[in-house]
Amino acid sequence: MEPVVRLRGICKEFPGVMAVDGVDLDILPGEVHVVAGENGAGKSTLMKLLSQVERPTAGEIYISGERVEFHGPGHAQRLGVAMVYQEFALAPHLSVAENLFLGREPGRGGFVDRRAEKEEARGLLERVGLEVDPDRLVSTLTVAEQQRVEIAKALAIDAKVVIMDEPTATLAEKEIEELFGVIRDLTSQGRAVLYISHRLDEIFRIADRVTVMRDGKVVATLPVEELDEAKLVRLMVGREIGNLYPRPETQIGDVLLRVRGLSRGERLRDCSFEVRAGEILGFAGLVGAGRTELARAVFGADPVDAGEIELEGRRLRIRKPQDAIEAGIGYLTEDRKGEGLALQLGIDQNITLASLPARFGFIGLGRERSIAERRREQLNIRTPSVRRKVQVLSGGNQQKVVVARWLETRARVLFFDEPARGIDVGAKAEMFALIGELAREGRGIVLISSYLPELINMCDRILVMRDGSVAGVLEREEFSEERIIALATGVKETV
Amino acid sequence: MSQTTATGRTLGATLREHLSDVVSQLAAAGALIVVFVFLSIASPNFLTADNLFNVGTQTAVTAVIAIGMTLVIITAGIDLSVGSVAALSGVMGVMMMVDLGLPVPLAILGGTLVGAVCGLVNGLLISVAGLNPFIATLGMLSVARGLVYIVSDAQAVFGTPDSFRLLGQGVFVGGIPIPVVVILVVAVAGYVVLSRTKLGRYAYAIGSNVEAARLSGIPIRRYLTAVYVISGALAGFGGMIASSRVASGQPNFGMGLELDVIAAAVIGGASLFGGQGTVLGTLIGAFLIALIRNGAVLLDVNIFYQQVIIGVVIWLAVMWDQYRRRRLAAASE
Amino acid sequence: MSQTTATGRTLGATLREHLSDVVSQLAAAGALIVVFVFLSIASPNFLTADNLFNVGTQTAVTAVIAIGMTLVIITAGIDLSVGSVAALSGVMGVMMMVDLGLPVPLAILGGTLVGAVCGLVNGLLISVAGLNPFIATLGMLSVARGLVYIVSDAQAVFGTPDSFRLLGQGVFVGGIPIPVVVILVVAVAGYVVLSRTKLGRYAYAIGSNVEAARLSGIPIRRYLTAVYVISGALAGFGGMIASSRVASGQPNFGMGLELDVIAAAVIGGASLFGGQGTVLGTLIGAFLIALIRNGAVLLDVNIFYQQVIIGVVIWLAVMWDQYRRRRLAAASE
Amino acid sequence: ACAEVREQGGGQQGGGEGQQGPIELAVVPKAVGFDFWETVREGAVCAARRAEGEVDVQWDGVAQETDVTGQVNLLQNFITQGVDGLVYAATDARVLHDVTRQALDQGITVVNIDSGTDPQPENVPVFATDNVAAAERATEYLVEQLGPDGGKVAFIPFQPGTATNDTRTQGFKNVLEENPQVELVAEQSSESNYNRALQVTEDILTAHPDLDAIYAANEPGVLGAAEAVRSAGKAGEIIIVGWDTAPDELKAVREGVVSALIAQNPFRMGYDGVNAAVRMIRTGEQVEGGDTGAILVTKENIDDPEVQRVLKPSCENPPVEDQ
Ligand SMILES: Nc1ncnc2c1ncn2[C@@H]1O[C@H](COP(=O)(O)OP(=O)(O)OP(=O)(O)O)[C@@H](O)[C@H]1O
Ligand SMILES: Nc1ncnc2c1ncn2[C@@H]1O[C@H](COP(=O)(O)OP(=O)(O)OP(=O)(O)O)[C@@H](O)[C@H]1O
Ligand SMILES: [Mg+2]
Ligand SMILES: [Mg+2]
Repeated sequence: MEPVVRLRGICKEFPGVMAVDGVDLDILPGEVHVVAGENGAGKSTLMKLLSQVERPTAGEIYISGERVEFHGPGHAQRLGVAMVYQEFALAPHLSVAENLFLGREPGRGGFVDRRAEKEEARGLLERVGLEVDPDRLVSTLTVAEQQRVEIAKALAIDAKVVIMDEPTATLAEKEIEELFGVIRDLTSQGRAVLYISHRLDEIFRIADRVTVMRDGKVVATLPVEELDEAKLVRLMVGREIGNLYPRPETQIGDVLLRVRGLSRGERLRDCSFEVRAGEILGFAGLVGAGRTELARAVFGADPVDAGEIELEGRRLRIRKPQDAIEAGIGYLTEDRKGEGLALQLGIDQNITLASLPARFGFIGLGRERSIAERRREQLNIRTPSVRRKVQVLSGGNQQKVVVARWLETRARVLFFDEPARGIDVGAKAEMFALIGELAREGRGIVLISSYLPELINMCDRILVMRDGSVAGVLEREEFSEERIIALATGVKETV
Repeated sequence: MSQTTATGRTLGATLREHLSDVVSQLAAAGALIVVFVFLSIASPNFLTADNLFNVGTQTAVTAVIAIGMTLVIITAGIDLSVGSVAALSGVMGVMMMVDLGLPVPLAILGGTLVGAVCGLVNGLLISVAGLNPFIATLGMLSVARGLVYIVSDAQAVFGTPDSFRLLGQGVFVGGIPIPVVVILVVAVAGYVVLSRTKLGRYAYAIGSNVEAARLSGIPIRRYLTAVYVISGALAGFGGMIASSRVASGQPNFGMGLELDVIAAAVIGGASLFGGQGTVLGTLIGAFLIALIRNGAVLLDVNIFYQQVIIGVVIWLAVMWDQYRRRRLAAASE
Repeated sequence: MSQTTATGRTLGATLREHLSDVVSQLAAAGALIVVFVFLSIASPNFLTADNLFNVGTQTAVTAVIAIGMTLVIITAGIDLSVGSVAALSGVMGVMMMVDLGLPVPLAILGGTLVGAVCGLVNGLLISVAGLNPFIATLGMLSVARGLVYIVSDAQAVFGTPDSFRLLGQGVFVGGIPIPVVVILVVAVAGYVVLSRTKLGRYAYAIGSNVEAARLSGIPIRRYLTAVYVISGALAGFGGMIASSRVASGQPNFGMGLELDVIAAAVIGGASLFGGQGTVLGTLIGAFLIALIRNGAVLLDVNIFYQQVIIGVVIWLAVMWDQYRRRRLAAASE
Repeated sequence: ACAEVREQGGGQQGGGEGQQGPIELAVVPKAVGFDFWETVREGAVCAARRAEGEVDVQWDGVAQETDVTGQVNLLQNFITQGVDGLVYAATDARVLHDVTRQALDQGITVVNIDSGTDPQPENVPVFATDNVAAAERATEYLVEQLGPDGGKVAFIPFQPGTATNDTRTQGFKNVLEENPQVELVAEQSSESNYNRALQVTEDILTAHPDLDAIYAANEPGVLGAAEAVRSAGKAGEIIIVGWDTAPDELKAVREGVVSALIAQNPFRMGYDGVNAAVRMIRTGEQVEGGDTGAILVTKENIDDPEVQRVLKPSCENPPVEDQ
């Protein structure tokens, strides 16, 4: 079979980094080709080379057997390469419909046929199962909704190959199933799907072939049948990884954080919960259930209408994040680029942002440096120097920088909102080990995740949200995916 | 709103979101009405046809240029050169009539083209050479002013044919001043461009998220250049209106005009961070500024206090806008 | 560079990355050197101690204010009011000496405080009322200019004690003009603030990602206000230097100064999108502008051509910066 | 249709009938915020106070002399407001002619001060200094001081393109043309800004260490030149001749830093302008305009009572012709 995409000796060098190093790759029509690898392995960069966002330093790209020259992303689209980006490429001030057809508006003579646009948009949104008005501004959508707009946008192109860079990072099980439906739909039409993910189970559910990358090079390309989890992980990280979810045996102590009756308009309704010392409490729920909202409300990031918050028995008055941080509460945002990182600042500066070592307004630069070095060691942040700008790190390494920031605050209670988003298996294991470690130190941890295995393996209790309110709390012995989904959807268990 | 269907809710939400675009205009319009009513009461001469025509005529230059500026601001850019470019175009356009003997309409077009060329230089500096819009147009502010002095030897150019006066001083059928008609025509054109054309759409997209626009395959450079050409052309056209008002080319025209023009756009809800702005809002902003200046004279407010008042009104108009937007956001929860 | 160890390469890379911060400064410095060498050849009187001290003295006002502006620009803000605020502070400071009989150092402090108060108003409008910095300070540009006319009745204020001349015209031990010493002191202070203090760090953080800064518990409002207070105070101090230079308070001082000041910062590598900017770069930018103006007079360039030249030089300096940055990126591929 | 409305509006006050009630006058300088115009205002207010019956003076102007359009707008607003008389200084002779016409069509009395229009309507008197003649006189003085060998002179204009600047330049250059021994070596604008004038003069002194004289076209230019010459230690060596009479300029004359200043009589412009307007409105008679005069102030004559009367005008002892 003639490959739709053929890459030969493709290289891309960034200052000091050989991001992609002599890659050969064939993509066949109708296959789901997964690209796996650690953070910074070069997956996203490789995809950007194919979609002509980046210009290769060397190598040749063939699409349908024809050698293609670099002419920018518009050219790639015309050749039939569609891409769903890891970091969103949406214009927040434009509506959903406008975003879907950005650059390819229906109409003629420079005019846009808005009616046709809206009509076609409806169809696309239906295909990805997104029930939003095409006239809504993208800025008012949740991260997950935006993700699906991204996917719909890729579908709008009559593509030979659709690239998806971690499309499920913000999706919950139900949406993932829908997405897989879309993917199967595409492949059945003979289109190829290039798929990047850090979630191993997904890889085995969807892949036809898997290419593993490490340090910019292709380690292997294998049919999925020849792989198992252990082998895949070994190929990716070059070593064995023991337990993915190393949950420590911890001593659960007194109640640290007690939240009662927190309400915020229609988004949060009378939410109460408590977190104990040494405990990992999970927040489960469908996308848009209000988990993020609840964490942000406790943290003081959004104003609330009513509710009480107590930390170690003391009543807190939290009006802004600063109050929460001073009281000993930390919150790791789900949108690291938009809300987490100051991209132009150094790694060290980002790490100390919430806990600047300073006296009389002057920063202890030496101390800052050693703090950053220590965290780099501890979290294995891959960078030649902590003074590099965060901008140039891979997604996973960026995430570790944010984690490091909150570790530095010595918070008593930490909210992790989708902490594993975009993190590779190795790093994920390290990070969950770290979360466990934090719990063992006697902190209270809230783990928000859309990925149930993470919650089930890591948590002591799981709080399930539905429609802005607490649908129920499950103890460890009650844990099961079915039960959580039942609570989250409000459907009675069928078992 | 207790019992609404799911569709009802999303529809309502959508409406509200789009209202938030309208809110700035409402805020500015509110300020406009307040000032209007106040002046009607405070000055017996305010509500006369003559005076209102005066205000309309006086607004024309600012409004026309501000519509171009709105387009620029939507792309997260800025055009500081409009005042100088208007002067250069005005003077060169008049010279085309006087020295080259071009017919009036052709000379008006010529002046407008001079503006467009300045805009083209701005656009190329920004999109090809990659200069920050602030810097590129700041340079043009200086260059165009120098050029107008050089071509005119810093002397006003007189001797325009009488028919040239029509543009800035003429009256249309129905007694409406031609400058007011010009405002309307340019505004409608601006509205159509912003809401129905690719150019407008891409302007919003570029201003909203330039990376997204690039990844969507929009030829950023081309459209960005076009935006500055339009702004330059409208500045040039505004310069011709100003020249017609005084039946001469004035090399000193338009100093500080850029601030009025930008203020008009921003009072009308355009965001300097890009992605936001409407023609209607800008128009209202331009009229608000003109009205304040007119009222200050009618009420014999000392010019020094006028400056203070204009500053404070700009603050209040935009503050009110912010407040309304915030309340709206809160209400929609 | 063919045979380097991995560590060597990564170290080099890091260095190169940090160089890219320095590159703007180098570009501006390069332009500075080009202009410098050119003038040394073209004008026999350029390379004299007297003239260089003159240039230094003439730069003082722009440089001092530009350092405050750099801080503001780093937070992704802008302060358009510096020219008016400098005039208001200069006039009020002089009035404190002349009318209230305050001792000179106190009056200088007083003028600086007037600037700080204007900055406070800016800061509160921006951080509490949530106004866009462009609008808030545009309003202040108008308000402060109106106020200076009101307090001075638009008359220059004369009659300062002789000792007041020291600040702008005095000479330090070693024959260095006091304004040059002032530049150095303010620059060092600015450098320390930007690189070693919370204020500086938070300014970069706010400019780089304000939401991340807020969620990291940084009291945005307080620091943002402080930044504008500093900018206002430095504008006020700059106004006092200007007043001392002419031994009087001039209500017309500083019109258009904001553009020079912003140009200095941006030529020096500050990004109007925030998160980037250094004191050294800004200083170089300020000197570059002063040098061009100085050279134009030395060579008796027609005033009209001067405007064109200044515009073009601003373009070239920033373009060269862009080019260098790009080459740097390319070289490291 | 529009023109009809205007004529009706003006009809009430037309004809030769004098108006006896309170009079409302708008007095509009080229710009507010300069010593000169403030003195014009004092003269105008003084005349209004001394006039018979009630005369109300509205004083308003644009912020910069270059803002021609701004002044047109301002005057049009006054016309719509229906003032009885308009006393103003035209920022641009040709442009403002139209506005004058418009006012006259509405039956508003118009008087020009400082600068008239082109053409000047017969029924609009002008009270102004003859700028060209005064500049010529001052330059002749400068040439005389330089002696027969002549020397190098620098020129500090303030705002190219404005009538005042250009007439003062014209007079200066007229005399230079007749005296080739005097060489013009530098021409740099002060932009009407003291600090800028100072910088520019400093730089000119650097470029021309052998400079002999400076001619400055307005107050900031004179002050800047004086200050630069003073701090270069060349006070008295370099002849400075210029315009206007701000206190520090006069001080510099006494110190010998500045050789001569052209003193106009702005008080009288305001005074005569308002007087003429009032008379024309009250009696319906035509009034002739006139030269308000200019004197060359030097160290020698600065304390003469006649000179002092112009320099320190007061309503008690106004520097005007006998009424
Ligand atoms: N624009 C850039 N400038 C400099 N270096 C870059 C740039 N983009 C990527 N890199 C570097 O290239 C390498 C590959 O990055 P890439 O984003 O392709 O990794 P990835 O495999 O997608 O990782 P992740 O799973 O974390 O998304 C990393 O070391 C990264 O730091
Ligand atoms: N800015 C916004 N404008 C309008 N609606 C919003 C906004 N942010 C959140 N919502 C709505 O509030 C609800 C809760 O969203 P939230 O982000 O808290 O959900 P979540 O459970 O954290 O889901 P996710 O998996 O996306 O993090 C959703 O219905 C969402 O549509
Ligand atoms: Mg990636
Ligand atoms: Mg969430």
